[in-house]
Amino acid sequence: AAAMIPVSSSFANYVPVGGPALPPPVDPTKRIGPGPSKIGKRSTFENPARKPSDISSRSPLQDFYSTITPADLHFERHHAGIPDIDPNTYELLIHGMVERPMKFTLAELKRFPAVTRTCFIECAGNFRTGSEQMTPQDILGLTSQSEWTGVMLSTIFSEVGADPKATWFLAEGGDASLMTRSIPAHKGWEDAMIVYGQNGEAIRPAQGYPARLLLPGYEGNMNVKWLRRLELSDQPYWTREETSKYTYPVHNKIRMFSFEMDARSIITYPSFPQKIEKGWIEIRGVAWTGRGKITKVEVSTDAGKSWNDARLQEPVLDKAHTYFRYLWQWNGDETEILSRAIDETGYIQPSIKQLIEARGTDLGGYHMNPVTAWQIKQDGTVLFKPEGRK
Amino acid sequence: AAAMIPVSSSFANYVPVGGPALPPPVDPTKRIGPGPSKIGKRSTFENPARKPSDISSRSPLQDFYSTITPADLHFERHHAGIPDIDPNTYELLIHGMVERPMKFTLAELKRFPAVTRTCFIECAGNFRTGSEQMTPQDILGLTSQSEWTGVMLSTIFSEVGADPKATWFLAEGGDASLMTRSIPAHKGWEDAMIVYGQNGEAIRPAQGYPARLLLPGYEGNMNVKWLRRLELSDQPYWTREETSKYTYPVHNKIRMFSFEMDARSIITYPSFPQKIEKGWIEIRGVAWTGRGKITKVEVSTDAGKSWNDARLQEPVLDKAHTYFRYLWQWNGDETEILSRAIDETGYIQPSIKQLIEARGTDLGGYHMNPVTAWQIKQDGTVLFKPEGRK
Amino acid sequence: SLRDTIRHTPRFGFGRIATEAEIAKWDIDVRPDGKGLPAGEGDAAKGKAIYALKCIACHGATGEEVPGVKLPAPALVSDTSAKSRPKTIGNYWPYATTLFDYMRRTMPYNLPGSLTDNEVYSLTAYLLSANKIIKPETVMNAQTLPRIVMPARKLFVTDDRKGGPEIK
Amino acid sequence: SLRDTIRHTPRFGFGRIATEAEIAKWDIDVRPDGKGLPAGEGDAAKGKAIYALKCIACHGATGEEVPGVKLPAPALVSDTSAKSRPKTIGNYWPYATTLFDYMRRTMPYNLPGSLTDNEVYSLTAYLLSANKIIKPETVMNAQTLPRIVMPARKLFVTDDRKGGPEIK
Ligand code: HEC
Ligand code: HEC
Ligand SMILES: [Ca+2]
Ligand SMILES: [Ca+2]
Ligand SMILES: [Ca+2]
Ligand SMILES: [Ca+2]
Ligand SMILES: [Ca+2]
Ligand SMILES: [Ca+2]
Ligand SMILES: [Co+2]
Ligand SMILES: [Co+2]
Repeated sequence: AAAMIPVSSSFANYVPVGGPALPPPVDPTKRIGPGPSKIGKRSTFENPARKPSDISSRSPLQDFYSTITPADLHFERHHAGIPDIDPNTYELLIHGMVERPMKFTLAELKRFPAVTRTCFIECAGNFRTGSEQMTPQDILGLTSQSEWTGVMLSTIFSEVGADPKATWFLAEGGDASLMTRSIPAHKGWEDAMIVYGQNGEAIRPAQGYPARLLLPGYEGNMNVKWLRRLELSDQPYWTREETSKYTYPVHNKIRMFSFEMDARSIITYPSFPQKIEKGWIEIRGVAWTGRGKITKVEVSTDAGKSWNDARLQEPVLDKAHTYFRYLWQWNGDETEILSRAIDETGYIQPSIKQLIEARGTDLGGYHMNPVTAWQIKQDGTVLFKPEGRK
Repeated sequence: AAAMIPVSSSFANYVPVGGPALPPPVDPTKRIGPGPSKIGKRSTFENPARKPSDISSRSPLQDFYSTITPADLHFERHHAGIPDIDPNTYELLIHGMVERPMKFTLAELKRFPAVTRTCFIECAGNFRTGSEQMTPQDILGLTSQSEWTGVMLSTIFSEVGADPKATWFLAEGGDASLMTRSIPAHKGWEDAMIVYGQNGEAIRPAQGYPARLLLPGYEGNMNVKWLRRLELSDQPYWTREETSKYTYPVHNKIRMFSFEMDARSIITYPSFPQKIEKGWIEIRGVAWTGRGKITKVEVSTDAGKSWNDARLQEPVLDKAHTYFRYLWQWNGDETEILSRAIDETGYIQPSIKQLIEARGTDLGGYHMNPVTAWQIKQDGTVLFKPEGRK
Repeated sequence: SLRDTIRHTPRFGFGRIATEAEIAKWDIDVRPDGKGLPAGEGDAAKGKAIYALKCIACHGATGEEVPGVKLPAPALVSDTSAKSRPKTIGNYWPYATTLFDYMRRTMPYNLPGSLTDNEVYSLTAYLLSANKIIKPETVMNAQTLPRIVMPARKLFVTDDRKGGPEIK
Repeated sequence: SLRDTIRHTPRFGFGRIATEAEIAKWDIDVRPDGKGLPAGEGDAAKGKAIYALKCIACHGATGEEVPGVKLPAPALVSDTSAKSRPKTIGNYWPYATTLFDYMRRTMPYNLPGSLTDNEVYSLTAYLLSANKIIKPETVMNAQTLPRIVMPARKLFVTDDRKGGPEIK
């Protein structure tokens, strides 16, 4: 008789009438898998992870196939941890040199005309060296890229009647560090945004939920997270983060207000601790500049003696991580491979030597963007080549 | 005396020497938050979710601010659940009309020159109607977009010496449905890819881990997941998925081998069950076409009497979800709002009436792309306007 | 362009030649011209018995739609008239080879790949006969199966749209 | 262009005017010209006592670097010579107002925002005095604090790079 089978929520658990009891087959073509769900998961074979310290975590750049950083792997730099902000009580205050000091709820910010743009954020302190056993993540994992959505700051400036004579504005975070930075007003009128969307969804708590400042191309610290206040002013505030921090020695002076991140690149494949084989190798990496578009990435496979153009992954976007690839046939000889980024202003990513010549030997750790070199050993081992400081 | 404090892993738990015992403040500016971690999390205030059935799940399109679908919210359509595939034993077989039938491991596929491209995937059965209480997710949540990375199929065709006389190829999945589709060989030489990367990281199991076929613009079902075999042939195979399924009545005939997804769009804001207020409203939505680029999206706020150009979010990519926005000042009167996509071939997204005229009343559920309309009520309520079938 | 930007395509030398045994193991597809059909045979009587044992639970006693009964699997049997419902093998499948191919790779849903080739021939015979396409006694094998002309064959047309303004 | 693509910018009318009380509550920043400094005052002696109670645990007994001791917080006291290490208030902070502003909003790290304005003035006085910038008895308030000329002020230069080929 026709067995009336209720519609089960998944056929996976269905036991056939009269069928033989078989052990579960390991061949995935012979075993029904779990069905659809509300939220997907990674394969258990894939475990990408950031490397956290007390105050920051580094993105696993060597694990990325392209330039959108999965939101849960975006690098972090917090000054007092991640605040737990209720989006229903969140408000943004904007005051100072404006016609109308105003407060906006999150829902109100979302009602303004929205814009989406993809760009990188990089911590100005994104530089480490010292050991041959360093991965791209160890060396410069404090940069990530997202597709950000929000309102142009210029729209908000217009709404509050920002005084055209204001030359700076202060941005303050709503975390326990109440972190502040002074930002030139022109950046606010140009391409600054208040963003609430990251890679299509709500911005993650670690990246500033429910809203952060986005200053495309400017040092990460200025892209104030958990934004709660903007004050327009006719001078900077010389806050702690722009004096005691994020400044660096240049000969006998201390350089401050370095905003744009200089052009930079790194080969992420092959890199430590990967091993390569003789034959065709596609050298891969990422390049970026805070000053516009990457126009060229050059790769050297002979320790810097000659340079060749890498292919750039299109579309090449403004102030964005740009993936590059370069086909190389390795003959098994020991060598060094390097990449250097060139941006639309004509800037060529410098060697450590050029940086020392320009700034002196006491370089500090901010705004360091030297060319990164990888040593290729005869057995295919790849090692980082730490920069000499002299 | 100087208390020697060990470096703790997080200052969050630090109890000050001699400080008063205070209750934890609720103001996030007064409470240190949790520090950096290996993997980030969503805000507990944000709970986007797919809507799963036994065989598919729909992406929450109304929750997205832009066009990259977070990987864990990508729509699903499985024919025998999600297989658990070990990337270390995975192999792809390519044979048939080739000089050299070959097998490739995942590691070998990754060694070929890689390409990244952003495009949508849409299930050809992505159409639902019938109730005013439907969200964009309910109506057409079977489409999502990712940044895919992999090898051009043409590269693999060249590697195996694919016969130029092969006109079709069969693609077979490695899940328990061993699903197969016939694909014109020209698509393989053009822009087809074998992809292993999704939004920067390894493709998710629900999207075909460790590798799937990507046929930009072609119906979702053909983008075979968990790809294990390709066979080149001089004719199609007329598999079950291209005969019993994914075909549809056109007057007295049954149309098969409809590959490209026709241009389509939907307003995701405002949409049911949102409520709007009088004044400025930015109408937002997404448009796409399987035949190239979206050149224009028109929005009507007077029930289709007049149409105006929406702004398109740049960069507009080939065969990609394209975000559109249109500023509208609502005066509080009842009306209907609609959007229609126009693509580079000159195709204008049709009304249901045009589709019925072209195909007859027995439309079936595949390759349906009628204009979606939303009813705006005087109190600001937004309701779906189900298409009349006659 | 988003295409591969490599100027020349070398042979990279990755991967390895697949052995004939490896190909044979996975090459299970069947084309309408019969290419891919294995040795063996079956008939409707044997198929009916297998159906009762392995298929009834999901597709129902007869494979037909029973009003008011919601089965976990689609109906497999109706008639051959183009206008009738539900759409099944009898009125909506253009090639009989597809039936063999699909069942062998996928059914029974809970134990895919568990049927022998002879079982699949028999089930094919049974379902074609239940759908009034072949006589109950016709034996199905690599020669007879591709010769069946399915009633729905004449209805299938290839999409000839090429983009452009036309709504079709 | 990736910019806002709206042709005209209307006033949208979203948001609301902030009240003076709301602004005052959040407007805690202090500029080098003294704008933002609150009423109140403090001196190094009081500051030393507060420091002992609330700061010692993280910054150490004297705020100085102690060889071999790794404290959870940076050193706050060294000398005023540009060449000396560690870089602290004495040799690396261009404005004294920054010290008041930073401590009021952030310190003590575990209880941010818990200090009174008078406590912050006193701690500012104490740390400036410990760094040999002011005399121990100098009272710090809204008038005296902005007048302090920090030793490092003269070292700070604004980045004048504008892109282009120059490495600078
Ligand atoms: C555990 C449940 C279950 C059992 C047992 C089962 N089936 Fe199915 N069958 C299904 C489901 C579910 C589908 C639809 C699958 C899909 O659309 O991806 C299906 C589809 C089919 C189809 C395709 C129908 C169409 O119109 O496209 C055929 C033919 C079929 N089954 C034959 C069989 C045969 C023969 C057996 C026994 C040997 C069998 N099934 C046993 C669940 C089952
Ligand atoms: C629970 C640990 C802790 C306590 C208690 C604490 N601090 Fe701090 N302090 C820190 C940490 C950690 C930093 C560095 C924060 C950063 O860089 O974001 C810091 C930084 C500072 C700085 C900035 C140093 C520089 O060179 O930039 C000053 C000034 C300071 N603290 C003063 C104080 C004072 C005054 C007190 C007491 C009222 C205090 N701290 C109590 C942990 C503490
Ligand atoms: Ca930073
Ligand atoms: Ca599909
Ligand atoms: Ca090529
Ligand atoms: Ca075959
Ligand atoms: Ca504008
Ligand atoms: Ca102020
Ligand atoms: Co500018
Ligand atoms: Co073509």
